[in-house]
Amino acid sequence: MANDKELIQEKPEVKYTAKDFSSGQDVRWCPGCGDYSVLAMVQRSFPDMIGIKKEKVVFVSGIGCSSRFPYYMDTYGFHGIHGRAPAIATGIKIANPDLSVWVAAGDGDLLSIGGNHFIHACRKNVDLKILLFNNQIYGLTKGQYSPTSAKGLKTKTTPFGSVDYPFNACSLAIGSNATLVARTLDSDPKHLQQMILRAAEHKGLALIEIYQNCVIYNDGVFDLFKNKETKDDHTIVLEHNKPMIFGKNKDRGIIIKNSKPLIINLNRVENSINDVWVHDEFDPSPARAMILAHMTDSHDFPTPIGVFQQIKKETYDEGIEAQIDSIIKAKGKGDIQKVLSSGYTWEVN
Amino acid sequence: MANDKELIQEKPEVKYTAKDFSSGQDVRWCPGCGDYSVLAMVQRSFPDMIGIKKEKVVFVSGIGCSSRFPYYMDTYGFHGIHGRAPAIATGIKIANPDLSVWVAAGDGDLLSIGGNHFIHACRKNVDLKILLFNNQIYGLTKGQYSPTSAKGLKTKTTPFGSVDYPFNACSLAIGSNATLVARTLDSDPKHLQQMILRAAEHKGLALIEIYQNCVIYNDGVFDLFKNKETKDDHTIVLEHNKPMIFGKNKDRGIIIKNSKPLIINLNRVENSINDVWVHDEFDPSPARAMILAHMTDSHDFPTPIGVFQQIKKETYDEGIEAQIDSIIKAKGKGDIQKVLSSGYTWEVN
Amino acid sequence: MIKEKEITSVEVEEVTVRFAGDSGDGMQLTGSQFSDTTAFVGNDLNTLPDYPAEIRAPAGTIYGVSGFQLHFGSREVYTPGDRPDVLVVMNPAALKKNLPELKPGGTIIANKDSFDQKNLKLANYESNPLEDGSLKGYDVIEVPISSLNNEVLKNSGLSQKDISRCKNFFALGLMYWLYNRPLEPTLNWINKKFADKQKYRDSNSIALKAGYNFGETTEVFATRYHVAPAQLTKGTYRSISGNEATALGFLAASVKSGLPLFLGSYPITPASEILQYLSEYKSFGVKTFQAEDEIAGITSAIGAAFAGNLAITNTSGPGLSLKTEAIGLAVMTELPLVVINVQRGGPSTGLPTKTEQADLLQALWGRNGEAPVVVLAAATPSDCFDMAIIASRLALKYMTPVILLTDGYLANGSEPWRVPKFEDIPDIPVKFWTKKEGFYPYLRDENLSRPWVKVGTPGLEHRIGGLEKANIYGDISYDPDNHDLMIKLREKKIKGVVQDVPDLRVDGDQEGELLVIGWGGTFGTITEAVLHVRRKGYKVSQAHLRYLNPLPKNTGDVLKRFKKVLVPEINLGQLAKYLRSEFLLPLIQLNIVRGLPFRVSDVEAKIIEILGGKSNGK
Amino acid sequence: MIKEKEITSVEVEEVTVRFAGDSGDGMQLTGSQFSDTTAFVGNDLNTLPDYPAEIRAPAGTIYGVSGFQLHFGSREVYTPGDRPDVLVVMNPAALKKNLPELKPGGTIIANKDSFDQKNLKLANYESNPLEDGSLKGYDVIEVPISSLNNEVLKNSGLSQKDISRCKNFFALGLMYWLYNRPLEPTLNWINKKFADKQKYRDSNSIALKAGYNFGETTEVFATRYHVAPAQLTKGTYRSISGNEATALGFLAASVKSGLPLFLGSYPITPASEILQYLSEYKSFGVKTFQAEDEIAGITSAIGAAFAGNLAITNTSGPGLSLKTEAIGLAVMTELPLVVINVQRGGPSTGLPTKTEQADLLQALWGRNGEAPVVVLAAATPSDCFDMAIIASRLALKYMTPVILLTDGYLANGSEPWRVPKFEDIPDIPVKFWTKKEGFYPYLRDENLSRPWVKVGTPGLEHRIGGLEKANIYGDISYDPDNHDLMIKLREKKIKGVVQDVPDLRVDGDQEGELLVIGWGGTFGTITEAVLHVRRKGYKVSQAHLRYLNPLPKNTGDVLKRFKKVLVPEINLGQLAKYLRSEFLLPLIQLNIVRGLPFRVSDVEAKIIEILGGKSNGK
Ligand SMILES: Cc1ncc(C[n+]2csc(CCOP(=O)(O)OP(=O)(O)O)c2C)c(N)n1
Ligand SMILES: Cc1ncc(C[n+]2csc(CCOP(=O)(O)OP(=O)(O)O)c2C)c(N)n1
Ligand code: SF4
Ligand code: SF4
Ligand SMILES: [Mg+2]
Ligand SMILES: [Mg+2]
Repeated sequence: MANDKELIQEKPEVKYTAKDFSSGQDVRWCPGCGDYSVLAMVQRSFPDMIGIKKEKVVFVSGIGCSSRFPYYMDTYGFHGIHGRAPAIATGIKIANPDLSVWVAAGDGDLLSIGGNHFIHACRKNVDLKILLFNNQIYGLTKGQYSPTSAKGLKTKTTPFGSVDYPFNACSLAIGSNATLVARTLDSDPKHLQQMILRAAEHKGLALIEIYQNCVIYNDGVFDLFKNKETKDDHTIVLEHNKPMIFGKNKDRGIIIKNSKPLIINLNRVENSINDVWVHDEFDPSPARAMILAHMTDSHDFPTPIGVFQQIKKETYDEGIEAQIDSIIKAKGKGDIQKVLSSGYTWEVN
Repeated sequence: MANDKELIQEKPEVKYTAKDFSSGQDVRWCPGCGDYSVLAMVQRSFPDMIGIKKEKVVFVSGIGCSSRFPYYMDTYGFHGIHGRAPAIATGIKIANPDLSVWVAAGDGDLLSIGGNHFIHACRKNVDLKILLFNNQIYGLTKGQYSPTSAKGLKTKTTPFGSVDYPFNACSLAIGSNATLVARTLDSDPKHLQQMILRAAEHKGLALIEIYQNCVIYNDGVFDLFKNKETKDDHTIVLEHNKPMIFGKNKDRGIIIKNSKPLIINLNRVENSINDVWVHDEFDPSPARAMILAHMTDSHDFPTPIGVFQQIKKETYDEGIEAQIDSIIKAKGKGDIQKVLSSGYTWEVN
Repeated sequence: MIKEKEITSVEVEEVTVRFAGDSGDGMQLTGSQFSDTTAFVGNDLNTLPDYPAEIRAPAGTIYGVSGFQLHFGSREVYTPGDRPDVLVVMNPAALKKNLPELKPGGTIIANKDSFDQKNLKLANYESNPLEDGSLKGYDVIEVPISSLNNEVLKNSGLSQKDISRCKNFFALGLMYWLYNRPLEPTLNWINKKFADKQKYRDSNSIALKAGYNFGETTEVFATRYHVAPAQLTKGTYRSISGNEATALGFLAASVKSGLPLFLGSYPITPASEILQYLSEYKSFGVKTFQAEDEIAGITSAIGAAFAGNLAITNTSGPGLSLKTEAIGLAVMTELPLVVINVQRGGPSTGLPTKTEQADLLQALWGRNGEAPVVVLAAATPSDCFDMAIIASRLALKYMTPVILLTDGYLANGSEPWRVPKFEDIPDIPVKFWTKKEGFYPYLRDENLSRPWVKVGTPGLEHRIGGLEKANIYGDISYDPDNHDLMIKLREKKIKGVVQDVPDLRVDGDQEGELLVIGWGGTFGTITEAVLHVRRKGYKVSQAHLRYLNPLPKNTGDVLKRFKKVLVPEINLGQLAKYLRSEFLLPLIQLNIVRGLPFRVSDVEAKIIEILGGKSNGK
Repeated sequence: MIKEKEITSVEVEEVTVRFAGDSGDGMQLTGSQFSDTTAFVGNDLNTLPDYPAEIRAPAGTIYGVSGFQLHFGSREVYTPGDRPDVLVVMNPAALKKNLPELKPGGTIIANKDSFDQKNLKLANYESNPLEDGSLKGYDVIEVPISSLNNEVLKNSGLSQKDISRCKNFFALGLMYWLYNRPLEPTLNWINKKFADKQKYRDSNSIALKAGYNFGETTEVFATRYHVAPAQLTKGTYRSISGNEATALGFLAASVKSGLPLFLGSYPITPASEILQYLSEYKSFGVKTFQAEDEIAGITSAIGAAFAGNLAITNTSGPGLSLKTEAIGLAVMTELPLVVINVQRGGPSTGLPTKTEQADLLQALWGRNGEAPVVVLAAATPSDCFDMAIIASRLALKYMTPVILLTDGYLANGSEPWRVPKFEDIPDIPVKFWTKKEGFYPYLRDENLSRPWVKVGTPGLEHRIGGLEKANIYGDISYDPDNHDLMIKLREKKIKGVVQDVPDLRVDGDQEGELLVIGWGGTFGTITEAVLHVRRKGYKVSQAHLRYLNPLPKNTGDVLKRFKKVLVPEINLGQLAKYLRSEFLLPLIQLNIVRGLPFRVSDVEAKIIEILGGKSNGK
């Protein structure tokens, strides 16, 4: 519905509040759903994004619980069809590169039916900010397994346990050359907000994988990473230029040997913090990001939270604009009459 | 068309020749097309595959020049619709796990429209052998750029040069958890045949990326890797347990520093062959394979040819069969009348 | 304070009851228990759940309301009923949402306790409707269900939350009393369900009995209803929904044909349950493949068909759209394939949880090129079982894709089903081609079907695909005359399926003033409407199409025998368009597209309007 | 040995010529040069290339044959001609492939040199047809084109391979002599093309002139043909194919509307050229997005439409199937979008390089739910330009998807086009909604169109999507009555487009015995057939539909004015089905589905058959 708040005038410096980004529509997720926290953090983050005017913001989604997201944001919004959000968003961005284009997508939406659009948007480095609501389940359709569901998970369509190996969303994004890959948790608002801001600042495709709890159909899958007692041992917070240590007492560290990660105990005398792998968000090699991504393959390793990798390169939309500009610069603007009359012509008198 | 050769009797030891695998149909690729060599090598390789009976072999394809492949093989064949070969093949394999299921696909077919089916087949480790005919162009539709075309390439749809970054097929497969990833060249029949046999022997998803020359629309893109004068400096042949050296005089080697590859000159006294990275095809970490895959990002590094990575794990079709078997073992075969009458029933007299 | 009370017992022929409450109130369970017991006492019945569109909306809100309607009677019942006679509401939101549907003068049984400040506000009530007189004209029975339930369970040892969860059984018990139903079936169910949870077992039983006793003892209820058993064919019955019937039908077809069943699917409301049901039947060797999308769902099924399985794929509207291209491939490769489309509200994502009949033209003609397929439509929930078997049989016999249309109403609605004896279902003969001599992939038999070879058969290696095929030989052919021939052969093959299509049956007079013809899930409504108007003295005949392509060969004849033909459809007139183009007859349409089954009364009114409002006699 | 020879000059009204040779023989160039020169001398004409299905089949094989047919005359020419009068063949394969199409008694000009052992074998000839008498009944002119060409160029300094490449110019020169055409246009073209390659410039010119002189001097040719200029409207002309016209039409619409053009596309034969042409126009700010598949092609276009561009997507049959679901989304979101479908042979992959008209019903009804769209069809190659502009105008005015149908024949066929003055094309007014007051996303104007807001407009932030929309406000709505209302509003909006649809024009008598009605790319054939039978003394009228949904409002009236109506279609009767259901009229069908344009003679024969074989007088 049209918003009925005051028209925000075109001023260079608009100071927004989180409320300015709320459409006021009743939010219809289940009580306790992790989506609420993402919504709150997104609404809270926009005022902190320098130079972004809300009329320039578009949220695009597919279908799913999480895909209702655009309706709750008082920005432009497009609730598309299942899986196609990255393609719709790409069209919007190319058509109007001035816009800040965000995609809100579930794991089914983005990685099952929408997988191809996702990897192509990554490859092209379209300037889209993708929030992946990964609850490892199909929520809206009531609990079928998704491509990120753990092997063995019993769901409505896998009553005897799934035999599928799951996707590793970050690994897929890295394999597809995404330029910003990060992971965060619905339950950690501060970190979530940081990641949202990182996506906003990034020029290029940003994938923010959000571990999101579905209280109804997959409750607690991320508890290990969330519960006070276990989270320090099972997550590792990535910080640029900081050694990769984790554990309740920050006494374990990651080292790399033969391109493989190992955990060392820093309490042991033979181990020193100086041996520990230092995280470099801007490392252009995909090897580091890939190692981080695959640390989730087994619970022996802590799950990395934070920015895996950020790379700077021209975005797709910039490339398109630059090409058009250079052609117009070289040849001038097109003359329609000339084009109509081009090729071999003859006169009939 | 049905073949009209002699019925091959069910004997345990059939000795085939390459000709047994030729359907005899006129091959309709352009003279000089790289597809011919792939066809010849595939036909020549099958007789070497121990225990494979030709009636158990199925070739599945989508649409494209390369997708005509199944018509030329005297095996079962399915020429599908554009991009869907991996999905069709998955259905065949699940329905009849005894079959040896091969996919012949172009870069457009497999990575553009078919990208999603491809990455999901990789993820699930469906036991498919995928031959990717990568000519970095759309051949059949007469020369539009493809998702693997180099940035800047001028084609029918990019008259001013493409602004897309290309996919790195091996990187995408690794990011999607494919269990065998390899690359070869249409122009190197021996190596090509080795890779085909590796795919045949592998239980699980095998991606063989074949650099294939399209003489009409993208002639010579791989010349650097094929020409006598340049190939030794621009390719590196991966061999298990062998140090990664290359160059006309085998005097350059790859070392890894901070998970990044570097080239060293082995003629220099400070460098030793002992420092050189030793290839391990069976390294389970995706980091190594990823480093290899991305060596093609710049011509500073040689392009790896050979098996990047091979991992053993249960295939999807095995998982499905095992689950069914275990359920039948535990509960017995289903009783249809019992199922029909299940739930709350009542009698009307 | 127990005392004797005077109770009037009223005999009624049919009743429609709706249970409504918060998603968490267990209304679906209450409804299905009431249904089972109602079936047990021998009534005919028909039920329809009404799930909220949201998974779990906040408690107490209107969009969190869950409902379950059932219609039962001593004569045949074909629909879940239009407007309920009785509305049981567990909270204000349930009243707010459902009141507009209640029959004028109907009965409201309200859980009085829940009409507190908080819940009234959540339901957007300004004042308490139980008190402000706004329910005048209804028979309002206020029962403090929550507190009575709390009271009887206070010593149960359950937490307050768990106690509260029993209150639906209290309400159910009360309704059992009101409609003279025994408690045993539900007590048995409780005992089984909570076999190892004594506390729950006892508490639910206590609540159920307490509700019953409350009816027995309180002054509030002076009337009790009796609905006599219906005349039903002898046999073992169960209740079945359309989705379960569909799943069972294909399972049965698999066993009958001796072919392994392969389902390539992608979840989508309201079709997902078919995948869910079939994934339970692994002990039959059923393979359910939850694919990455609908296209992979159907193309994997095409692969499985090529490999020799009984291959099916199921979906709903948007998914059918995505399968369009691949259905064409199945047409060209002439492989047996069943596509089940559970129609829902469109266009686009539309109304995913609602019903509609607007995919007929798409099923018939929505493909590039001339791509004829067999199109069938189930008429009732249990008919889905039969149609699934018929669809499999035709697909296998004619080597063709078959589209089977059901809809959201059939999918979720339930009716009693006389469980068939498996041996009574006719076999589905399947002959794979095995001999090398004379084999060509596009040879045709007397039905114009091509041979089906199981991949793996030695000596029959061959190739098929989506390019035009040379007649008989099956090579790729660009020959113009061959194309014309093949286009016409494919059309002819599907037209020839008519030999397996039973003639269209007319219920009522075989000719006359008015025929009402429908297709698919509106069967129940139309049937009931026709019965009603007949009772009112009108003469009207009825016919119903389950075979849409090809149509029964007598369809035109049937239509021509009537002065007027009414075509009610939950779309803008798709069958009407089709019949007009086939038979050049003027047709009267009734098109109400509300995402809901027709109301019997709407169809009735239309019939009466057409007949000029006066009885045309019997 | 030059000597005076006697030449008869014959005046003819129209001629059909086909050039055929190996893919490498340059037949397309030869054909288009002949066309340009023919246009230059003032004939009317129409052309059609016939590419081999393979990219580059082995030289000398039948499937490597490339052809180019042109039909020109001193009166109006509407088709590329049925069977050629003259067949120029550069090798045996070209003869083998094309002979069946040659008119009985037609002329064959054969490059005698190429009829050697090797080439005969490649063409599957057992013996040399030039020698074995099998060409009896044809007028066979054997010319040693290769050796004559080699001879004149032996001192050219070119390699033998390059010399050989000039031989098509020799053949062209000969044909210029035969049909009395000047060499200048082609000489100019050669000069320009090879401006900095003198050797090639000279050699090609020499070969051209040598061919001409050979005609002049050799005994073989005793007759020369003269085709007088046609009466054509004054103006500047160019030759244009349907695909180029389509591209230019949208470019023009973009400039006229002031909206940037966005094309979301995925290559597919025979539609890729539209993407290729438009990708050349970056200097107009045109954005062509080659997407990963057809679904991304259309959904990106929907995104671009939301963002305020003139958004289009193009494809052919299988791609239209894939776009089905997304077209529904455009219907629900009511965004302006043009979907161009260049129809090709189906079903499935079918005959990709061939033409057909079998996607009409899919365009009309091939979507889940009630999803009405505007459907248009271009009648001739140059009409694609006009229809592209009309499609854009209607999409923008009515905020709706429009499907524009062309076909493989229109796409590749060419005809002379009087280049329009850009200022003569009417403007395409576009009003974005900008004011905050009174804005609701699903408000409707007098055309039932909703407001279009450019994303980025301050204060108008709003959300749209594929779920059912509340009337006016545009919120998600599950309300049953709202759904019924919206379904009917969307239908009504598209019906209302009829106000922009010109009445159906009847050529010939306005009522009478027989009307021939067609749609789309068969216009030329039907027109020529009608002209032919009229010349034979039959009375027949013609009408042609370019607007398929909605149909012109007088369509029914027109049809009813004729005793008989013939509907020729390159499908199994899709328009006929549609017209029947709309107007309940019996129609006579002519359906030949050979992947080729109708033969004029087939339509003629059918008309004559219907009219009882005897002239019904003028
Ligand atoms: C074409 C199509 N296929 C299937 C569906 C049904 N569908 C809607 S949402 C969904 C998946 C939801 O899962 P996810 O994307 O993970 O989102 P969540 O609800 O978990 O947030 C599916 C299968 C649909 N709407 N459209
Ligand atoms: C649904 C659909 N979209 C598009 C096409 C057109 N098409 C056929 S093959 C092809 C791509 C060919 O490229 P590639 O897969 O790389 O194979 P190659 O010809 O290069 O071997 C395209 C776009 C089609 N046949 N079907
Ligand atoms: S079903 Fe799960 S994901 Fe969906 S709203 Fe409820 S809790 Fe959230
Ligand atoms: S177009 Fe290219 S890929 Fe296709 S057959 Fe010819 S050479 Fe091979
Ligand atoms: Mg999810
Ligand atoms: Mg290619």
